[in-house]
Amino acid sequence: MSTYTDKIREIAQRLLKECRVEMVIGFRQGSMPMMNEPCFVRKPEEVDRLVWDSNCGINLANYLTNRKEKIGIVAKGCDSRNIVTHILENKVKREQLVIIGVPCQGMIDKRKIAASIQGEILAVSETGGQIKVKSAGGEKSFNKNEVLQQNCSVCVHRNPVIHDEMVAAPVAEQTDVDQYADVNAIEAMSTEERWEFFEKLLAPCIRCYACRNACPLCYCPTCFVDESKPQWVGKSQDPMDVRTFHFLRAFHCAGRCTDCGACERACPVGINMRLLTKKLNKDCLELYGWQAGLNLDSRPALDVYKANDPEDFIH
Amino acid sequence: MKNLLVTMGIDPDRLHFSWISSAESTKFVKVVNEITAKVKAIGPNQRFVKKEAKVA
Amino acid sequence: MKVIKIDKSQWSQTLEKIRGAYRLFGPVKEKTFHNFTELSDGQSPDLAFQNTRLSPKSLVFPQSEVMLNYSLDEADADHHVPKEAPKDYSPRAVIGIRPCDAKALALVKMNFDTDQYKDPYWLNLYNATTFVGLACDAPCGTCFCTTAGCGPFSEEGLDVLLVDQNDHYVAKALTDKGTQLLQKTGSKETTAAAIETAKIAAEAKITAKIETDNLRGADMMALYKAGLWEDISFACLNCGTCTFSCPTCWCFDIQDEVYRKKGVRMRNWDSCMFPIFSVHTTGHNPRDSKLSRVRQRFMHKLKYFVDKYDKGIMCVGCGRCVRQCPVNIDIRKVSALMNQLGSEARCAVKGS
Amino acid sequence: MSAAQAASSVVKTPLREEPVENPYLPYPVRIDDITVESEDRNLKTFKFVFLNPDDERKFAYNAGQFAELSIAGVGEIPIGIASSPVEKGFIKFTINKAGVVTTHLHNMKVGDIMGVRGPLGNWYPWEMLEGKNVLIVGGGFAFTTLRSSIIYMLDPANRKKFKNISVVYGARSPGMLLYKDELIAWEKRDDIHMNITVDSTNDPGWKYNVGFVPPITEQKAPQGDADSYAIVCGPPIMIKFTQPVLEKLGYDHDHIILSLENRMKCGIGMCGRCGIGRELVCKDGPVFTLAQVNRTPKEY
Repeated sequence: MSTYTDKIREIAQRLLKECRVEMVIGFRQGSMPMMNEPCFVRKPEEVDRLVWDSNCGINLANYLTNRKEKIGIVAKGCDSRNIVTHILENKVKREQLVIIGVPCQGMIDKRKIAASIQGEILAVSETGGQIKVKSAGGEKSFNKNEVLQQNCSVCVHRNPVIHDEMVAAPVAEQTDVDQYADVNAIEAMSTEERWEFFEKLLAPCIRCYACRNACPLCYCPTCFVDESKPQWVGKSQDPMDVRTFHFLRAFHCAGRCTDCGACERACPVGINMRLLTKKLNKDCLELYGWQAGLNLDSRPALDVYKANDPEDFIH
Repeated sequence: MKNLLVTMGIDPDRLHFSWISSAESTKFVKVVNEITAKVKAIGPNQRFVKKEAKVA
Repeated sequence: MKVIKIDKSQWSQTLEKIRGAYRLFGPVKEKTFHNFTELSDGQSPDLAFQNTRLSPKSLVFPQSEVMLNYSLDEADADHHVPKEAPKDYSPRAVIGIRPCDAKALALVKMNFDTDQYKDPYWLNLYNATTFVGLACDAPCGTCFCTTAGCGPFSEEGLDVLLVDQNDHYVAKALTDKGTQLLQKTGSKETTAAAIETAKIAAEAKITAKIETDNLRGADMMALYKAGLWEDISFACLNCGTCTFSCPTCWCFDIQDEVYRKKGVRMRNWDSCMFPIFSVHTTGHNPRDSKLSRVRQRFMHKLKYFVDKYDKGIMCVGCGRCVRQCPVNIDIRKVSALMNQLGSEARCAVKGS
Repeated sequence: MSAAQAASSVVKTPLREEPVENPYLPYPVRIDDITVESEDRNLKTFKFVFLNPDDERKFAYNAGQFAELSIAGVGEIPIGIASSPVEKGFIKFTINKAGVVTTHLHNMKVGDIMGVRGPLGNWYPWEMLEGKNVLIVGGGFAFTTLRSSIIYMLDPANRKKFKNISVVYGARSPGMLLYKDELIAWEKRDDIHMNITVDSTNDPGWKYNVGFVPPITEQKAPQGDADSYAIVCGPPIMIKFTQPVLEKLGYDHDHIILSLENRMKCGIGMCGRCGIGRELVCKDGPVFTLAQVNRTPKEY
């Protein structure tokens, strides 16, 4: 991982020195274990701030929306897919970007680790595939693959789909993963069970909108939940309003979501709202053979009409 | 859309999509009658209905 | 003031005695984290926690709260005339609130209890509540209360301080309300001697710090105009996690909701992080950038509040915002930068 | 009610009973009259009468204050009080149709019941202005609290407290001027010096000024000195360009009095959204001197 960091710094420094970009967007070391902070660097002498490890789960494409300057951006597989979506949706121009591709082997789910140790996490180090965690209860070692974010463990696009630089050779893509096991499990439930399931899932929501704001797709100037003329959704903690928010937000991501996991990662109360977006991803794949953000040449599934559309009503 | 609503626990018969041109008045009448009959058959919806806010 | 000893073997019986006169609230474990909630009959608070995920501010300031009720039915005599919503203000006791969260409520009280206006909802609940604080002997690594004008054994805002002594609790009354509560327990009196030792040990465990000493004397406009905000605010998602989890944030929104012919006026927590928080009807938004919103949050906590009340910063060092920020924006780091600038800005004024 | 609440059925005596007056409860009022003020029909003046006569006494206000107009089922909106403390038996507000609440209000009828909550905020510093020259500069529909102030100052009981009173008031066109009958009446008096202006007009019979408020102020307003104060209320752009003019005329920053606007909800300094620096526009304002505003972030 430290080689990734070195390589990112080296590329960033070169891009800034050659004035090919005005800023490089990446991560800097956070103030707590397993937390890194998205940051920008404008001067070649500041590139030592940039780091890379398995705690860079925030999707950096989120920081590109409507920016005008020339930007170098560090991108793992999912970030790169959202960059593609951003370009297709005219939120940033391809010419503005120098994409520094990072082949990714998954990001760690801090909550999984926190749940299996005593006391709080004091320090964490990573060597090879091993994560060593120091806590009040002593030291414990984890196999990285066992503590990955759930979206990373089923990810089939670890390598950037679009890049100008690469910090390392591509990693092998995972092939034998069951991407939609969780969605299938919900589909197997009865109508009643499904209603109950989501009632429980969304109950802790505090409507802080971290999920929405961490999502690179959620860039509307005024979100439907904030709209007041007319007001579509109530602003209280009423379960129906909470459900409406999550349900409609998922829809706005239909055919666009890359399952980068930023929403779930950002949620302060640990709601897996990805179950909603994943269902739509699964439908897009099964109905239209579509996965979002794989290349710049094809229009999104819900953006085109084809004569063989699987929906009856449209013919 | 229907798929996610169903996944969340909404009865599939409550939602219907149809492509009707502004000139197709008879089709519109037919479709609306069909849907109303279907929905009446399953009775009033108890879900996704906001009652008095459940707050403190 | 009264000090009593409660054997842990007698704990649940003692709680039941208190319950005879109070509705009880306390921390309860939900999945992997604790939150405050009302305790049902026979239920004890789970006191094996560092601190709760969300602050207990919702005990006196629910996230969504009905303020007024009204009828829109013209057949009703008082249609379209709002009335105060009926509430239960019978005595409550919160068992196990941390000293930092109690101090936070005391800070927030300055906003809701003013000479000119009193917020009846907040104040009635606050006044109805007896706060039994649980002294903190195992703070988090991100706790910085001792440098935020607070501490693991801080008594401000508490009515009783409860100190865990392995096989028993020592409970010290700090107010008349606290004495009244302890009288219900019937437990025997003891001395407060053990508390002081435990306090020193606990304070020594807190190593995280916030630097604030220059903030009071700093020039407000110099801090406001400083160049540091772009870097500080860059990562911010403008979500409400920090403000919603913060025990000292109190901003709210007022909304009307109508159900057929009945309606309520309610309030919901709001956040200065949200763009629509400050937007005018004309569409003009005085804080129309992420930078300006992040700056507002930190300036309010670390400068405006300091200047307005002269009671220190609007932060008790609970560390929730640090732990929960999805992008690791750390108030300790921000305060250090502001504090450093504050010393320079003050020097500049002196020199001129 | 939660299970826990239902379970704890013991009768619990309150620790203390302090009836707190609820500042969120509006006084019920009836719409007594509605006047269309402007040619575009976007401005209407509403005259309210209190349903409980005693509430009028409780609503004692000063010129420059505002109130929350409160419509059950819709919401509240902070509006400057256009009537004057010397006018009894009613209160008046002139309302621009802009947002959800004001649009709803524009569709209401005489006789409808709604609420008024206030009076809120501070007011123009009348005690300090005693014995001084007062210049009033207003633009557009922000003239409401200025009308309240002029009526207050011109009241026979009050007029002798002030020296010269001058007014510069402008609107986009003659049809957009508020309170036209009163303007014309004031124009004819010799104890107030009126300068009415419009941005432009096709009316050949227009006998007043044509031009924006700042240049008209520069040409017509009296010089400032230690005994002179200027009260400015209008759209942000007018305030911005009037400021240097007043400086040039010799008005000190602490003799220029502004009325600010910000998004508000509670109106009583609780909800936090109208804060600028350490001040809350709703409670510490809306009236500030320019000197105060200069020491505060320009977040309004």
